[in-house]
Amino acid sequence: MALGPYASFIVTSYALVAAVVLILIVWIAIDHRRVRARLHELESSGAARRSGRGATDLT
Amino acid sequence: MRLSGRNLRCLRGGREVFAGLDFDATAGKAVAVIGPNGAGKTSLLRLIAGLLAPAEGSIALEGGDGEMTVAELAHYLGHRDAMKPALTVTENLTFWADFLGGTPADPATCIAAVGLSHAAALPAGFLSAGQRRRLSIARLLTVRRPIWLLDEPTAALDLASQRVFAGLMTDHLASGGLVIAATHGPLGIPARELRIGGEA
Amino acid sequence: MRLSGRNLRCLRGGREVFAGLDFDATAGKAVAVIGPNGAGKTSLLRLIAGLLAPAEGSIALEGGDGEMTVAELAHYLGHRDAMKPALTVTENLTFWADFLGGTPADPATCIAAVGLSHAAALPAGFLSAGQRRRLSIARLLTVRRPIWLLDEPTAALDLASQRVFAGLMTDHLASGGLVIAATHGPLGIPARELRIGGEA
Amino acid sequence: MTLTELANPTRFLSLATRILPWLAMATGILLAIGLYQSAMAPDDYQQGATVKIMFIHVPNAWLSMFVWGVMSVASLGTLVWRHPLADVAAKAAAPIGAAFTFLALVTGSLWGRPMWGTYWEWDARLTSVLILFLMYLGLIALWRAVEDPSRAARAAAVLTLVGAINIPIIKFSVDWWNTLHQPASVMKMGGSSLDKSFLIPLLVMAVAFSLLFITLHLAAMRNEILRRRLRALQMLQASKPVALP
Amino acid sequence: MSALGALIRRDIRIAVRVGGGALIGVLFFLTVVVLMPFALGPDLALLARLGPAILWLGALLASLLTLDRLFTADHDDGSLDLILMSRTPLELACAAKALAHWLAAGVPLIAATPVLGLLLNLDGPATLAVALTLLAGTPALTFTGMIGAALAVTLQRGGLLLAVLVLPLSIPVLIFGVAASNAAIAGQLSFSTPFSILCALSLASLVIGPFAAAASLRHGLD
Amino acid sequence: MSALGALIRRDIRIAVRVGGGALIGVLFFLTVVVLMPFALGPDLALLARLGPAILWLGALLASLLTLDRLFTADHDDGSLDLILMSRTPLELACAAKALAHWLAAGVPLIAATPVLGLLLNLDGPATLAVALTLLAGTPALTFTGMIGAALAVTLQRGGLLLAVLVLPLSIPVLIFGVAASNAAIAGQLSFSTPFSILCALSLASLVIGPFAAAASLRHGLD
Ligand code: HEM
Ligand SMILES: Nc1ncnc2c1ncn2[C@@H]1O[C@H](COP(=O)(O)OP(=O)(O)OP(=O)(O)O)[C@@H](O)[C@H]1O
Ligand SMILES: Nc1ncnc2c1ncn2[C@@H]1O[C@H](COP(=O)(O)OP(=O)(O)OP(=O)(O)O)[C@@H](O)[C@H]1O
Ligand SMILES: [Mg+2]
Ligand SMILES: [Mg+2]
Repeated sequence: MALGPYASFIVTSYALVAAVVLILIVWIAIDHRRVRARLHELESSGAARRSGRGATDLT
Repeated sequence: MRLSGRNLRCLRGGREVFAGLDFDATAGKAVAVIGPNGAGKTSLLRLIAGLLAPAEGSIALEGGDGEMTVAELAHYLGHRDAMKPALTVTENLTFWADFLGGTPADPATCIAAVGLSHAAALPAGFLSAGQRRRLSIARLLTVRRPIWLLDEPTAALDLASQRVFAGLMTDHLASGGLVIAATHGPLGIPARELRIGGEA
Repeated sequence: MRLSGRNLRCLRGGREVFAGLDFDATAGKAVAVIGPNGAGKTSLLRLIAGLLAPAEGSIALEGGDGEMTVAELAHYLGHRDAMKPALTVTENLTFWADFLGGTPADPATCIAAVGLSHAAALPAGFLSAGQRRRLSIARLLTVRRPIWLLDEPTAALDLASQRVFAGLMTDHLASGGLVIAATHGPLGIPARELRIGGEA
Repeated sequence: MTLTELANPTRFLSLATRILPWLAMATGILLAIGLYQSAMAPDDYQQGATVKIMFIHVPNAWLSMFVWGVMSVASLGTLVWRHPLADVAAKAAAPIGAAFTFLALVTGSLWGRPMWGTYWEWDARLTSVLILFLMYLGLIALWRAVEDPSRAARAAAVLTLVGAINIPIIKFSVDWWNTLHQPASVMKMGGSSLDKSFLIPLLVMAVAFSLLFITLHLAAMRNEILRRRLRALQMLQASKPVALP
Repeated sequence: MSALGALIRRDIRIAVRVGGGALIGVLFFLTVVVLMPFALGPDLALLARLGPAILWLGALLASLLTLDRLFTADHDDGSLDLILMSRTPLELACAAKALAHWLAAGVPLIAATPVLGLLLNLDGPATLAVALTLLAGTPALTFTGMIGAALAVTLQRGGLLLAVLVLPLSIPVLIFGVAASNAAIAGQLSFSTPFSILCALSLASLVIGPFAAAASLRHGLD
Repeated sequence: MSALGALIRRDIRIAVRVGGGALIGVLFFLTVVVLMPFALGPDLALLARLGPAILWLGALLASLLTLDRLFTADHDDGSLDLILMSRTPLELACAAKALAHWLAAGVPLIAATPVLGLLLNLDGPATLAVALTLLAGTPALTFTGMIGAALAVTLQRGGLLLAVLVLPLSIPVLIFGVAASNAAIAGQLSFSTPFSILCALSLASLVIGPFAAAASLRHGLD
């Protein structure tokens, strides 16, 4: 695959897209971990939800 | 005319203020909403005035003008007086008389009714706390609205003005009006009590 | 400690509010300023607090700290509560404790004293009228100031809070403090009356 | 399962958790295929190898507009039905949409340099996309600045709907004003004018990126629902007034 | 519609009496224009060429300065509650308030352009053209800015956040305002196309602004 | 000094919470800069030449947008009464408030200049120079603007006639700020002369501002 005289532009754009998408994924994953950890914390400190189900139950 | 609410639930800032509240108010009879601070008296009045949406339950009006909502048939007297400090007493009142529409009474007589004639040409910003309250009360007189929603109406009033105001409420009730007032002190007229949130 | 005014004259907006007014207040004894709306109760308190300049006459303090002015020795509780809606109850109170200086009491205990502990982490903008008033009262407790200037302190308070507040005033007087309160209703503690502007 | 059941946050949560792995897998596979095909695509006779940028530029550009569309529908849900799930959907979409818009801008200008000889030109297409980006940032700022989520949701909904006017402007800017930018060649009346060897990879990439968006959006919505539970619990702890002695 | 008339009269009266916003707006406008020659250096031709752009920028930024308390002031003193409860449709009340604001703050800006045109070395017809485009375009600035002012109440926020939300909406107005002015001055380009787009933008915002503001106020109830 | 520290902390906290904080400041600045090419046209050389003026105008606008309620907000909710009565000298309290305002509204803008420099096609050293002039000059904008903010409390009525006198005070700051930046960018002109005048203006306003504001507040008692 020859990219011609503008290889750097092509590679940069693909790399940027990959980077930004990765950042999005990582950010969402970290966010998920953090929120669940804090919910667990609150639950173990005794603030039960009214429905009786765990607040962190996902299914 | 009869205003009633059933099973009202009120949320503010994501927190429940009250739930399962019922009330009835009929023409000619005042309702005094009482309860401790933070019980939800002001919130109830704002629900009735349509300034808050109930999370549950409903408010119904019988015998009103079919076209009009409760808000359009009501005067609301809140903590804040809706008067601009830069305008004179007369200018403020004339504005509300014109804006509220219908057939406004003469602002000068309304001002006289609450004993502010001597201050009619002063900017509203010059008034004392009680005088501002009286000016708000004068607003209730400019345009006839059958429902009066009053939030601690007698706060800051001196004893003479409290008597005058009791007279105004009595007149309003006698002419078929309806009064719902949140209050901590005595209202000055006989009223049915609506208690929110236990003993005060 | 003894605070007295002689021959005070007050002008507001170019108009004379009162003239030739004398008053005396001594430690351990409350003074209730009464009078009709617009008589000048608030104006008198602001004169004492140094927030208005008297057109005539003078105010003298005996037995105070020689260096300090009356304003610096006084707490002023006005109609406006000096709390920022965007900050929480605790943040607001902590600010005033730090800003007013001296050796501030723990904000949490002051909040508890007025029964606002459950709302300590809420923004002050979420409070009801009476709860805001209680928060202002908590400010009086953060830093000790011998002179309390109170403008209709019991407005918007429910009966239980009025009792609690009466207790706080009694404690303050017992510890050698001085209370001057403008009021239309009962203050809840024995007080000497200072009448401005005739019968109400 | 009916739509109303789906709209129940708890139901939604369990459904999302069940389908997320499958979605992620499908996205990965399709992305791999798309990338392979774009690598294999021939050079354009005019643009040379730089045409490869198209395979990422165009999907990102489409998605930048599509996400705003999703937010607009969610905003209607907020304002008309006052449904909390609509708030969640709108809030979760904004950062993802901003990322796609950013990528459309960057890949576009990286393409513009070899093609037009400049990274940036103040023409109608590019400008309206930039405005879109600014509006995404404004919305994110709004969501972050206001703690009360339902209050923020209503304000954001009004703003989103007003901003939706920008979408047709972006879409048709190339037709209304003569600009440097290409007019539509894939999505236009009377069929595509693009050669198959470019069209197929492009469409595969577009589908892959759409799946990517759906995956990320579901995951972000799930986070947001949990965050609201967290807030509700904290609020519960902070309420309950105690009467004075 | 005496209710709307009363609202407009009141708002104008307050603006005139308090001064506040409108005056600061005009002053800011002046400051922007006065600053430009210092920034650009004494190149008169360049100044004249950039004149319309500078005037438009000044007008846009000045309107931002004055708009943010359009509804917040009414909210803080309780007037907004009564306006919401009244029999006047909220959309009309919002439109009336915006109109009053434009009359009190926008018109003075337009009236000031001839003076500023002198400073920027614009000739008579050019100044007139710019004033005309401002007359056609500033309502759009007010009526889109109004959305931000209403959001300020809903969000209980002010300051820069609003500017950030509102500015992107006003960019099209700026583009076509400047384009129309430049066309009028240069003479060769077509004036009527951008000018009619400008008018269209104003008309559209006259409709969208009040609805969006009213929706925001209604849903922001609390 | 803990009283002043508390005041600064409070004001910054409110600014961050209500105004949205540094991020929004940056976003605002970005929007203003992005606005320019729409108005002035896409001529990069011209944009670079106007860059400093644009940045300075943005700074002025940002400070004006938030400054006008510096004291009015405290007056309206009664805080000002307590500040006046407190044991802290009013001049110091005023200075603390202005400092907090500058930290919350001015510093984020300065921090954002490198990003904006890129957009405006400025090179590294030039961007640094502009940031430096902003750092030296924006305190002057805040501390002169403060006088107007204090007058706004005093002159509840009768118009902001005096504010008319205050905004022009910021024009010298703008002029020397832009001149210093231009000198730094062009390289040939002398940078140090306008820059030291700018610093002098800032220092003078640091002294005059708090005294004038405090005097105005004290005499405005009512
Ligand atoms: C920063 C610069 C750019 C931006 C913001 C941008 C934005 C967009 C947008 C929003 C679309 C979708 C439009 C639609 O669906 O109708 C699009 C499509 C497209 N862009 Fe760009 N673009 C940029 C630069 C470029 C450059 C430099 C080229 C190539 C020379 C290019 C080629 C294309 C092509 C071929 C399409 C697909 C058009 C179609 O078939 O519908 N773009 N761009
Ligand atoms: N800011 C002001 N400017 C001009 N005049 C004022 C101002 N504030 C009050 N006044 C006038 O001063 C007089 C006394 O006002 P003051 O607020 O002291 O009365 P008050 O006794 O506290 O009344 P209230 O019982 O209603 O609180 C009133 O007639 C009022 O019109
Ligand atoms: N704007 C608001 N946002 C969130 N919560 C609020 C808001 N206003 C009031 N609340 C909360 O709602 C509850 C009820 O307030 P409301 O003002 O109705 O009380 P109230 O009965 O009128 O009290 P008071 O006697 O003190 O006037 C309070 O606990 C208060 O904290
Ligand atoms: Mg209440
Ligand atoms: Mg008083």
